[in-house]
Amino acid sequence: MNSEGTPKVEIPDILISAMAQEINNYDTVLHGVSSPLPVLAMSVARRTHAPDMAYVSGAGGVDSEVEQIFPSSFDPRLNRRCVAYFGLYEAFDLAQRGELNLMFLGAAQIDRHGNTNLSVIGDPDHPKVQLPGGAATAFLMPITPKVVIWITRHSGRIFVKEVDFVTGQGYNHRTEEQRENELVVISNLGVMDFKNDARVMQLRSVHPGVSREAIQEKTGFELIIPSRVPETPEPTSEVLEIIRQLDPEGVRRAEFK
Amino acid sequence: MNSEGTPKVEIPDILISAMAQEINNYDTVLHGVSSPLPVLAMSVARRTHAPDMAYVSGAGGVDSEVEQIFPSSFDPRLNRRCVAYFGLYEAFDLAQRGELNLMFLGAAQIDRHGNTNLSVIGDPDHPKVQLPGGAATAFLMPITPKVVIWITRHSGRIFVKEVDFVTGQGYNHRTEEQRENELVVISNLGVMDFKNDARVMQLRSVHPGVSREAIQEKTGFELIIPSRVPETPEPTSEVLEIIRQLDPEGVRRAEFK
Amino acid sequence: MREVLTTLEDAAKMVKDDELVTTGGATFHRAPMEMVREIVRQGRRGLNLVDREPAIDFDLLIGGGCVSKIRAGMLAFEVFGLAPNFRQKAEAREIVVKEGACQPIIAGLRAAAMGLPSLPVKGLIGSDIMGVSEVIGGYKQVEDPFTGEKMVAVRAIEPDVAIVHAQKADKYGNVRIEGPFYEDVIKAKAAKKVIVTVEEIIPNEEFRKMPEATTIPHFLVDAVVEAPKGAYPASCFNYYDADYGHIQEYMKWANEGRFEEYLNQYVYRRGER
Amino acid sequence: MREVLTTLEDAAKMVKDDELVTTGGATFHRAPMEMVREIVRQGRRGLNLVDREPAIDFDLLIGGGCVSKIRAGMLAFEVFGLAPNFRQKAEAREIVVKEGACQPIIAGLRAAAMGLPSLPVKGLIGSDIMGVSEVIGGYKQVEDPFTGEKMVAVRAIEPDVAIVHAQKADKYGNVRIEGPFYEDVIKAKAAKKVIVTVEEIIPNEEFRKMPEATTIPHFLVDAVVEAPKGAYPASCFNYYDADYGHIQEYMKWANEGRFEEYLNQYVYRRGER
Repeated sequence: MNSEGTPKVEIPDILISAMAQEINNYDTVLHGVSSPLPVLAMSVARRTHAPDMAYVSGAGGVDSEVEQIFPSSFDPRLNRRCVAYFGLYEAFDLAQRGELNLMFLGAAQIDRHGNTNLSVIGDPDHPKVQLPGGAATAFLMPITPKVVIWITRHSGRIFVKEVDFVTGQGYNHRTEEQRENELVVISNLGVMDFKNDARVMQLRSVHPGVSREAIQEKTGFELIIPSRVPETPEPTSEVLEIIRQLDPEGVRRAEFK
Repeated sequence: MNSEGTPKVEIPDILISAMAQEINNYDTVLHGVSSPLPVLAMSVARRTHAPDMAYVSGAGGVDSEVEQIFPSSFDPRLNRRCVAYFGLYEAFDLAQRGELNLMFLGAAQIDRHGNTNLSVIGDPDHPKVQLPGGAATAFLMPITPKVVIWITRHSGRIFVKEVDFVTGQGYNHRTEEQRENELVVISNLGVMDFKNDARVMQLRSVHPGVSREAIQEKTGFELIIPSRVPETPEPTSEVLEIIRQLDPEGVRRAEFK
Repeated sequence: MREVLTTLEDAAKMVKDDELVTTGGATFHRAPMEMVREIVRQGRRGLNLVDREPAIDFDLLIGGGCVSKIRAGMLAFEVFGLAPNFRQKAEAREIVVKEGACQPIIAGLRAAAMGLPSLPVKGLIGSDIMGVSEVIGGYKQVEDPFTGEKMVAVRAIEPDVAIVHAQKADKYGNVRIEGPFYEDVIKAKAAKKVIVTVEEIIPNEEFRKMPEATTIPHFLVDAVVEAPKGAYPASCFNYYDADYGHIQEYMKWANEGRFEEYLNQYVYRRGER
Repeated sequence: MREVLTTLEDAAKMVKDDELVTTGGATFHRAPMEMVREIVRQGRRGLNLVDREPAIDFDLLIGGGCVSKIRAGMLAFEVFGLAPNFRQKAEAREIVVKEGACQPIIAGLRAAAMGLPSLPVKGLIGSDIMGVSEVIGGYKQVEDPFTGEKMVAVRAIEPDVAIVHAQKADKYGNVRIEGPFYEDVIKAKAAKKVIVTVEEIIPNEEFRKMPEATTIPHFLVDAVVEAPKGAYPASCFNYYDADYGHIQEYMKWANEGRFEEYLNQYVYRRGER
C-alpha cells in the first residue's frame, strides 16, 4: 500500500514505531544521552497515541516541542518551547520515588536474563575494548517499572550467552520486587520480552520480513519462541512523516552503520 | 557629646551595634525568623566595617539592600535588590560544609555552659509554657564557627542555673571539635563569652551605665568576671542613623517590652 | 499534560481526615490561607501538620479544630509573640506537639523528595530534641559508613498532601513561584498529593515562552485552583504585602477567647458566596 | 562581595597537578573548553577527572596528557562513537578508569554540596559496577536505619576544582546560567575552588534587577573569567550551537594518530596571542 507520497519504511522506522508503542498515555518518560531513537519514539508517541505523557528530556526540558533532532541528544535546541526545565538529578529522584514510568537504554551486549553490558569487553581491569560506560543503566534498570532496551545490530556478538560485565541488572541479578519490573528489548530484527516465570528472553514479535529462525540464528543463546509470533506492526504513514520531519538529516541511521 | 541631630542612644541600639561588631568582613552570615535585631546588625555591618560580607537572609535574598525592616524577618521586601535567591535549605547545606561563618540565635533560657532553651518551660510532655520551638538552634549551635545569642531581658528567669530543656547545645553538650566554635551572648546589660578553659560564661563587657554587680545580680548563676571589664562601645552616630533609617517604626523595640 | 484545574471546594476534599499535611510558604508569606479557610469550613478533623516555620496557616487550622498533631521547627507569630491557638491547645494538651528543628524537617522532606527512606544531617546531637517522644517522623543516631562520623539520620517525611500558594499556574499544573521558594518545590516533590492555589491562571503559552521561570512542572501537581488573594493576610510577593494589622487582630481575638467570632467573620461567612 | 575577575591564565593556575577536577555542562553543551585548552597549554599533569557525562572536554584533557584517572558515568561522543583519546589511553592503560554510573556521581557531588560524608542511592546492587576497584570515591552497601532497605551509600565527591562555563557573570562571581543547568550548581557547591568562565561580564546591577535568574551566588565562586566562545566547539545556549563538524574533525585527527596536529592548530597556536 506504498501509496504516492508515503515514504519507504526503513528498519530505524520500525524500531522507533515499536519503541513509541511501549509508551502509554500519562506515562512519565525519560531519555538519556546518545538517544536519537528514544527522542524520536517519545516525539512520535506524544504526537499520536500518548498526547498527555510527561516528556522529560535528558537535555533538560519538559514537554518540549521537538522540531528537529541533532547528533547530540542533549542539544539544547531539543528543549524548544518546553514548559519547564527539570534536571537529570531531579528525574533520578523521581525514579527513586517510583514515579518515572519508562526509560530507554542501550546495550553493547545482552544475555537471556536481560543483563546488559555497556562497560567493557574483556577483563574490566585489562579492557580489550573500553566501552563508553553505563550512564544511568545500573541505577535505573532494576528500579524502573519499565525499561526498553534498543539494539540496532542484532547478532550473536551482542546477544551473548553471558555478558562480559553486568552493567545493567537482568532478572537473575534482581530482588524479588525488582523482578516485577518490565523489560522489553527492541532490535533491528524483532521485539523480545521476559513475560514468563523464568524471566528469560522470549520473542514477542518479528519485524516484517524477518523469520523466527533468522532471529534465533543471530542470537547467541536459545530464545523462548512461542507457537504464535506475530509480526511487529508497520509504522503508519503518520508516524513515518513525523520521523522524516524531525530527522531530515537521518541522524537516526547512524547507529545502524 | 549628644550633639545636635544625633539621636539618643537606646538599649536596642547598643545590642544592635554590639551584634554588628561580631561580624567580620568576608564573613558569610545568616539570620533566621523573628530576627529584627540580627537584620539590623547585619545591615549596619555591611554599611560600615564589613562591606564585603555575604549577607544571606532567612527571607531568601543574598546581599539585599535592606531599606526598611518589618514585623516579619521573612518579609519578601527584605530581599530588595538582592543579587540572588538562596534558600534556607541551601544555607543549611553551607553550614554543614562549615562555610556559614556566623548565625544569630535567640533564647528563652540560657545557662552557664551556654545551653539554650527555646522549646518548653516545665516538663516537655506536660508543658507549663509551650515555647515557639528552636527553629535552627539545635542544628546550627554546635556546628557553626560562631553563634551570637541575643537576649533582650537579662534576668535570673532567663539566665538560669540549668535550662529546663536543652534546645541549643552548650559547651558541656558538645564534641571536642565543636568546643572550638565560638559562642557570644549579647544581652540588654552586657556582652558575655566563653573564652576560658572551662568554657563557662564570662563577662566580656558591660553596657554603658551597667555595673558588673548589677549583671551578676540579674544572672541565676555565677558569672566569671575578669578583673578588668570594659564598657561596651557606644554606637556611633552613623550606626544610630542607619538603625533609625531602617526601622522608623521601632520594630526593634518589640522584644524589649 | 492532563488538565487539573478545579474548584477550591473540590481541591479541599482531596485532604482527608487524619492525613499528614504540609503547607507552602514561611510564616506570613505565601501561606495557602484560602485553602486553609476552606478546610476549616469543610470541618476536616485529626490532621497531622508538619512544616519548618509555619505561622497563621497552622494556627488557623488548630483554632478551627482540624488538627491533632504538630511537628514544626518553630511555630510563632514572629515579633508579635506566641501563636495563640497553638499555645492554648498545646498547653491544654488538646494537640500533640513534636518539637522539631528546621533542618531535620527540611531533611525529612528532602529525603521523601529524593525517594530515600532517610537522610543524615549534622548537628542535633546533644540537644534534648533528640529525646522527645516521637509523633511524626523520627531521628536515629548513626555513623557514616565511610568516615564513621556521628550523624543523625532523619526519617523521610512524605506528606499525604502539600498545599502551596503560588503566583501563577496553567490549567495543567505548571507552576511559577515568584520571589523566594522556601521549601515549596521540595514539598511538591515529597508529597503524595499536591494542591496549588494561585493568584492567576495563565495560558500554557506563557510557560513555554519562559520555561526557566517554571518552579514546579505539571506532572508533580494534582490540582490547581485560582484563588486571588489566596495567601491573605499573608503576603504574596509581587501581588500584595502581609496585612500585619489583620494578623494582630487575629491574635487579639484568639488571646481574648473570642476566636469563634474571628472564624465566623473571616472564615465561615466568607464561605457564603 | 569581593572582586574575583581575573584572566584565563591566572584562573587556570588555580588548577594544580594531581587535583580532582570536575567540569560543567554535559557532553557537547556548555563544556568549559577555553579553560580546558589553557590547562593543556600550561601542561598540567596527573589530574583526576570526575563527571556524569562529559565528552570533548575530558577527551581533550586526556589527549593533552593532563590526566591520570577518570571517573565518569559515560564518556562518549554521542552518536559519533567512542571518545578517541579516552579509548586509546584507557586501552593502553595510560589512564586509570573507574567505571561509574550517573546517579552515584551525581549523588557523590550532592553529598559534598550538602556537606555530608556520603549519600545513599537506590539501584546499583546486582551490577558489576559495585565491584570495580576503587579509583575515585566509592560505594558501600548499607541498610536504611529505619526501614532496613538495602541501599548503596556513595562517598561524597568533593572536587578540588569545579570549572563551569556560563553565559553571564559579574565581577564578584554572581553567575547566570541560561537554559539547562545540568549539575553545575551542585558542582559549584561541592567543589573547594570554583572557576567560572563566561560569555559576558555584565554589571552587578543586572543581577539586582533580576535576582531570580542568578544560578550561583558570588560567595561560592573563586574566579571569574570573560571568555567569549568559551565553550566552543560545544554549544552555549542563547549564544551558539555545537559545531558538530569540528567535533567530527577532532575525532578524525585523534583516530588517525594526528592529534598532535589538532593540538598545535587549535590549542597551542590559539594561545599565542
